[in-house]
Amino acid sequence: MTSKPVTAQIKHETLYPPNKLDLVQVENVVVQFDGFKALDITYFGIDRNELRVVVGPNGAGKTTLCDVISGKTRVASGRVVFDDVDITWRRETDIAGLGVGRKFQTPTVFESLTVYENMELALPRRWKVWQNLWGTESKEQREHIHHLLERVHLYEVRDLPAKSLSHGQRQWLEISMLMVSKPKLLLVDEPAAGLTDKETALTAELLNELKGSHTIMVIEHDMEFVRQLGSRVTVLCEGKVLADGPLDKVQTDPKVIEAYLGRGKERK
Amino acid sequence: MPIRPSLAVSFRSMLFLALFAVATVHAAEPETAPPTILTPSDAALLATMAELTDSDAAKRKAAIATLGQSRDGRLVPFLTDFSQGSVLKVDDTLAVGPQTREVGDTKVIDLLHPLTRDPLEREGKPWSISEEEAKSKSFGAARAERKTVADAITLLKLFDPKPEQRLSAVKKAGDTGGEINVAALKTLQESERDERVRRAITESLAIINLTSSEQEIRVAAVKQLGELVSIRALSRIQDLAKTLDGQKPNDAAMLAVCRESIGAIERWQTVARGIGHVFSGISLGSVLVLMALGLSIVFGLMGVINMAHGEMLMIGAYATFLTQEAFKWAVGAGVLPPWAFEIYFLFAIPMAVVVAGGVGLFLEWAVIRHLYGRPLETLLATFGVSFILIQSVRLIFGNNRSVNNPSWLQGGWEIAPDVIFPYNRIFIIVFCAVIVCAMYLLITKTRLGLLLRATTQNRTMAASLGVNTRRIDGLTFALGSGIAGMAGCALTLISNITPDMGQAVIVDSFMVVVAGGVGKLAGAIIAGIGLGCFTKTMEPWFGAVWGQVLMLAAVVIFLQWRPSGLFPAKGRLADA
Amino acid sequence: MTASPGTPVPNDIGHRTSDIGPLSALATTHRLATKSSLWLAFAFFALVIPLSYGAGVIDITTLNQFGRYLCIALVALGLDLIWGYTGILSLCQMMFFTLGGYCMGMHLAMKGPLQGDGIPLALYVVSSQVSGMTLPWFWMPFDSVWLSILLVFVVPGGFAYLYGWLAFRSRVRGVYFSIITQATTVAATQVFRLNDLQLCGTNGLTNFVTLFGFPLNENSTKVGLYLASVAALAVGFLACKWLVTSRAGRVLIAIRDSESRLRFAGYQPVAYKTFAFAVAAVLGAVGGMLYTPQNGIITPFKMNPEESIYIVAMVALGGRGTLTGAILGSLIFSFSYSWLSTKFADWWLIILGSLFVFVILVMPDGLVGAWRRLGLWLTARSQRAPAEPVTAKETSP
Amino acid sequence: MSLSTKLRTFLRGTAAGVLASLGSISLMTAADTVKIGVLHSLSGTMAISEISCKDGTLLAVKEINAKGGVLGKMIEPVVVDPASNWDLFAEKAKQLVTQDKVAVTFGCWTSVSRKSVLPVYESNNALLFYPVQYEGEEQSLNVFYTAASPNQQLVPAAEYLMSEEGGACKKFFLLGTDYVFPRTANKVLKAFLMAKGVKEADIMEDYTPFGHKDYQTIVGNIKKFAAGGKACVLSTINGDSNVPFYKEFANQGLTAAECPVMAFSVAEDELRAMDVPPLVGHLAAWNYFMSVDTPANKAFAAAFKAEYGKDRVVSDPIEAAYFGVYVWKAAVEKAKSFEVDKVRAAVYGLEFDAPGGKKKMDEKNQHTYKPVYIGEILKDGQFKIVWQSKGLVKPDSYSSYLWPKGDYPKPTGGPKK
Repeated sequence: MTSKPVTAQIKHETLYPPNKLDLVQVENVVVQFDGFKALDITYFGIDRNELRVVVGPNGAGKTTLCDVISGKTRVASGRVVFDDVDITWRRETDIAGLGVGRKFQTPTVFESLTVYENMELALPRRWKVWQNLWGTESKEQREHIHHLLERVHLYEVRDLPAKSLSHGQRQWLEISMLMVSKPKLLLVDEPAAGLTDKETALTAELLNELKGSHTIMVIEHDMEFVRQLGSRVTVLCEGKVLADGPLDKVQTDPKVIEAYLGRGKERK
Repeated sequence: MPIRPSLAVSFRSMLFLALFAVATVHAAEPETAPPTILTPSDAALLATMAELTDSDAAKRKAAIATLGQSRDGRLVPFLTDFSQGSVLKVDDTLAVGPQTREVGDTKVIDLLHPLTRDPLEREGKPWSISEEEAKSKSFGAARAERKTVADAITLLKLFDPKPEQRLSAVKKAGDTGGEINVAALKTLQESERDERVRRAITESLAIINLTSSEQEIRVAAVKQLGELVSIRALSRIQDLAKTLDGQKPNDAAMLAVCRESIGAIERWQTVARGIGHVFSGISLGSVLVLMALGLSIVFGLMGVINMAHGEMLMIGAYATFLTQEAFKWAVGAGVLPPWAFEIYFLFAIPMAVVVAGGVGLFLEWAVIRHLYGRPLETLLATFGVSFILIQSVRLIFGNNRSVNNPSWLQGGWEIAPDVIFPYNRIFIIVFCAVIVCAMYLLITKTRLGLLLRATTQNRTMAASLGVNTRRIDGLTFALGSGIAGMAGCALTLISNITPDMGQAVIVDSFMVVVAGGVGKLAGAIIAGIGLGCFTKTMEPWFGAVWGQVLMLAAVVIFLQWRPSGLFPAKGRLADA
Repeated sequence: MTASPGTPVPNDIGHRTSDIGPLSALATTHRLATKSSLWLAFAFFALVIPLSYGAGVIDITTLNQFGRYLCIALVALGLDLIWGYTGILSLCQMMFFTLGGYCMGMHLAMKGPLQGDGIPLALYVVSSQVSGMTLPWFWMPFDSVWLSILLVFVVPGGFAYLYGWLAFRSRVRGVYFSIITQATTVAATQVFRLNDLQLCGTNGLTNFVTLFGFPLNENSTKVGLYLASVAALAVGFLACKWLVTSRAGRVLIAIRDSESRLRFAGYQPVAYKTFAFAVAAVLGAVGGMLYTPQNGIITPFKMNPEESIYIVAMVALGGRGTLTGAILGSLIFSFSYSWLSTKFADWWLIILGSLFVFVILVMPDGLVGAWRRLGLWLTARSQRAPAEPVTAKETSP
Repeated sequence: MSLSTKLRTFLRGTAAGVLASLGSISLMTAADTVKIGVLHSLSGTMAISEISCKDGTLLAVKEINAKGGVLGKMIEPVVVDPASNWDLFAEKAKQLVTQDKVAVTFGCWTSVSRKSVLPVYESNNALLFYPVQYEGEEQSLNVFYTAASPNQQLVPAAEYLMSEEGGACKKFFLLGTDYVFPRTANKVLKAFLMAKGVKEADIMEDYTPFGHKDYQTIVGNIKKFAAGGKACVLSTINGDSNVPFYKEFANQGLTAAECPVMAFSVAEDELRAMDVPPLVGHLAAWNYFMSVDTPANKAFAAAFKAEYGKDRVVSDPIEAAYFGVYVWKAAVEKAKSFEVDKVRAAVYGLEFDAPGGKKKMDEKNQHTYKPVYIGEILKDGQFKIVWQSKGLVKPDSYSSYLWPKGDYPKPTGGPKK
């Protein structure tokens, strides 16, 4: 995986200029796994209250980008800024504390806890041990949780342990947990994976509701779903930003077509 | 079928191991057969020997001295027997009886000629007497005479054909002093060719000269000892310096010479001890590595914490014991020649592997395979298994069992003045190295190794490619247990065997696995040797307990820096 | 049993009661027993045992034995908190127990017979010094009983806090943590066995005479200590119950389920784990504190690694993740340990080992789990339709 | 072969055990038997030593029962396993005393175990016979100590090494396992040696933890210490650790001739488990050796072998465990009662024949008058007696070297007030 010619990088830059006002700024970030460059980004940023979709073929570095922002993976070089704070070397807990919420690619919920308890744990700003020994959530919070659960059809099963949920229900539960925690930035990794069309539509609806009032980064490669979200798209390929813009424009970009189809050609 | 090629490899490595060990025996056994024909002078010797039974102490003493002067090496075993009180006098015939044989329910002793050590005959048949009778007919040196006998033996050994014997005799002669020894040492000095012995002679003579009445000789001796960095002489020179210091008009020149020599010797002593500590560390580390290898592979592959791993070591040790008993019986019954007992250990190694591996295989089948993916529970279940194994062995074998080291593993090799590496520890280090190499080859070069690595890295994928992962698990567990069995076999060289011997090493082995990183050969080796050396270097300063505490603290601190050990698992495996 | 689940049963009330009545009654009994078990158990230990001692049914030895086993149950309770709930298997709980026991034991020894310059007999006997020995400084605070009790909390709790923080901070997890804690307890045993430490070496602390001025060999004191143990266990149980039902308790369970996920939700698992570890240590230490005067001796051998593993076996036997299970398991284990080693002196280790393997293989959720499953089965059998709870799948759109 | 014998004995023993336990439930009635407790660890770390003691006790019981028992009653031993766990010792002792109501208990090995059960025996005024040499500094009216006190083992051994016959040693390396017996033993030895004019610089003390297996460093130190000659080691190393110690000692080139090791915890039974050649020529001090040449002793050894297998041997603690039962029997018959206070009174001053010769219980201090032997290890794992005391040595419960003023504490325990 050698790097592309320098000219290509300059092109990207002009295509996608750094913006100091962006909520998230990923600058000159390189991530390496055993010498393999999983991520090599000159600049990537998301504006406040923007819904951004990141697409790309398998192994393009989408999840790695998510990992870098949420602090799961350490960069080899470069800088990550969130809300004007340099979070490059912060721990994941601190980053979450600053307001970065995340949904994982494979839905990860707390299996032995009930649906309601899962939501309860996601309530924001009560992370210290001593804060959790006493008291319960407020009435508004409870109602908010109930409302969200109803919205995703989980209200009926709120007292069942999460391990009895189906895949789609877990996806929703995790998205709901993300929503109840009121983060400044939502990192949503493949929310539609493994869902039926009907379920996918509901997920898109949920995200669209948040659009405009929240900063959201969605990773997806289901193009139909991306279309439903109808927002700006960044294409990653082999760890680099390949294209950026509205879906229609991106889809017709020859580089993108090359990346999606060309790789197939190479293999043959 | 993945098993065939791998078995072939392990057999090959076994063969290699056996060859290596045979070579060691060969090197350590240059003994020549004693002459069997009696010469006229032997008759005189026998007459003197007979005087040892005299009731007159003075006469006995004279006889001992005469024998000592005889320079006849055959007298060494005889005098040793005499010193230990196991010379027999049956019907006015002197004899020795080193071997006890079981005939039915009684023990009998075959009588041997005291000088030639050939079997004695009576009425055309080998002459033997019961053990009871032997006890009443035996005699030996009074404890007060022991010293005289020891001196005589020293004197005899000075002219022994084996340089090792001469070397120790030369040292003893130097410690004892006396005109006879000086004369003998000087005679030997002229003919001696072995460099180490020559050095020891010079050293011994110088030590004797320290007590000389002439000033010049003393000064020269001190100087010489300083040049020789003689640790043996250190306390003597220190004493000398102390007395000199105490005298009012002290001999400043002499004192300076003494101090210089003391300084030189002490510097060497520090170096020698340093080497000693590193050696001890490596030998301790070797046992840890052997234990950790099996643990680490099993954990890496199956995520199983085998608390009964120590018991596999114990089973290996008991297998060694059983092999020894079998050889003892076979030699006693005349099925095997007596020298065969010396090599029982070589047969014990495969025995240990097979028995411990077999138990491991059974354990895997009966318990472990039901618990995959639940490491903490395997820990508990195998702990229960270790109870069962310990108590079963205790009920079957009783508590106390001993393994006799083969004679070629006794004693030590003096690689530099006063730096002795005991043979048993050298053997363990080499043994460990051989097994590590064999393991490396097994894992990297054989099909079993390939399957093993594949299953470790991605079980589901391996299974979907048609690898019988269950079988790989079983084989790996057996392999790990077999290595522990070998460790047990090696441990019998250092220590005795008890049902709970495994408990003593298991915790340290776990530490090695933790520090080295799970499932990593190199990690286990480096961590094992490293922890061994660390403990052994700390021990002289802080004592054994604090040494161990420091080791633990070091590991905990190390984990702060590298939470998954020296060689952590990488990539997706690491997320858990 | 005619009505097997799945087969349609006519909606005939008479038929139902006549056929399923006994089962239904059993199910009800089961439910009642489950509900009232805590009260019954408390009444048994707090009233029945002392009263039957008063009536002469059991002797003071048995009462004392119960008292000591209740102290061990406290340790099991602590382990359940960190293992059952938080998923951290600690193999050094008995070390904290022994530390607590030593704090109390040192006080008791100071109040026992003294030799020379105010040196407790237990220490004097094992000391290497022939004469001119003075009391080591660290013995001084233990002259006061209140200070000693305070130290029971502070020393083990503080040590556990520091230790846990160091270990969890560097993300030493799972099996690694278990191994490290086991090595720690081995090292601690070795250190406490050292004579030079002036903690009485292998002999441990003995020659106890009075506590709070009450003579320890008197039966009334023993009853008092027994009641104190019951109270301590009850308080410990309630405290644990409160902890695990609070939000913090749910965080602990969340740590067990997926620690890394929790981190992305903004929680510091290190803080929670350290907290739980320290609480467990303090519970153990309190157990040790009450155990020592009832036992009359405390030695470093209580820190032996297998002692801590016994505690793990107790929790596994009772059912991890349930507080009642921990207590039940520890009592059953303690009694069978004592009984087996008398009845089958040669074979008991084999029986015990087999029990370990059996529990792990056959009853992964322990006795309480088995009891619960029995309840579910009874309910399912006794109701018309199989009483499967409303499952998630049914409600999904 | 010895192993098959062992297996056979094992099976026979198991069968007998099962039968016995069945029998004890159904057949035995309390009227014609008297229960005694046997309190030795049968599992755990101390099992190695203690099982043999249990065997010694049970042999005596069997012999006594074969001859008609005590006061017409058969002895019914209650064997329990405290599993090398000191708490369990106390618990089992309580059980023996209060539930089984045994007339007397034989048991314990380590000082810790004895100290754990002491409160039980004292508060219930029960009797314990303790068969192992120990550090002294204790005198409970509820315990009879049938093995050596320090002055019956340590001091004669040191005297012997200082004598011309013993090698006229000038430098002493006191090496022990780190627990109370070696500590106190070395305290006594040090006081004794210094009283005899040995310089402090010529005495070295070192301790290793329980179960220590790696003696490379310590043997290195001994070698340095002994380099000048006339040195010896006084070893109170316990149990398992002896094997690696002696092996290392021999392998690093030290011999019994230049630096003898005088052991206080190595007896025939321990030698059975050792690779003996490295030990030959070293010494041990005890109050009994299997090689004591009397018909009574031969008969004892033969009976023991007949009972437990021909590869078994007897040693000092086994003898003490064995004759303890006879002492109790003699006292019971003298007192014509099983009552503890009467039996205790009868024990004082009792003279009796033990396998190792005539012995006597002290009139006051609960200990036993014993002869002292010094033996040299032979290659068959037996001892050759190289020195023996003239007559019996009076036991000290408290060492006169540690209590020069003689102001010992009063004995503890005794009859209930």
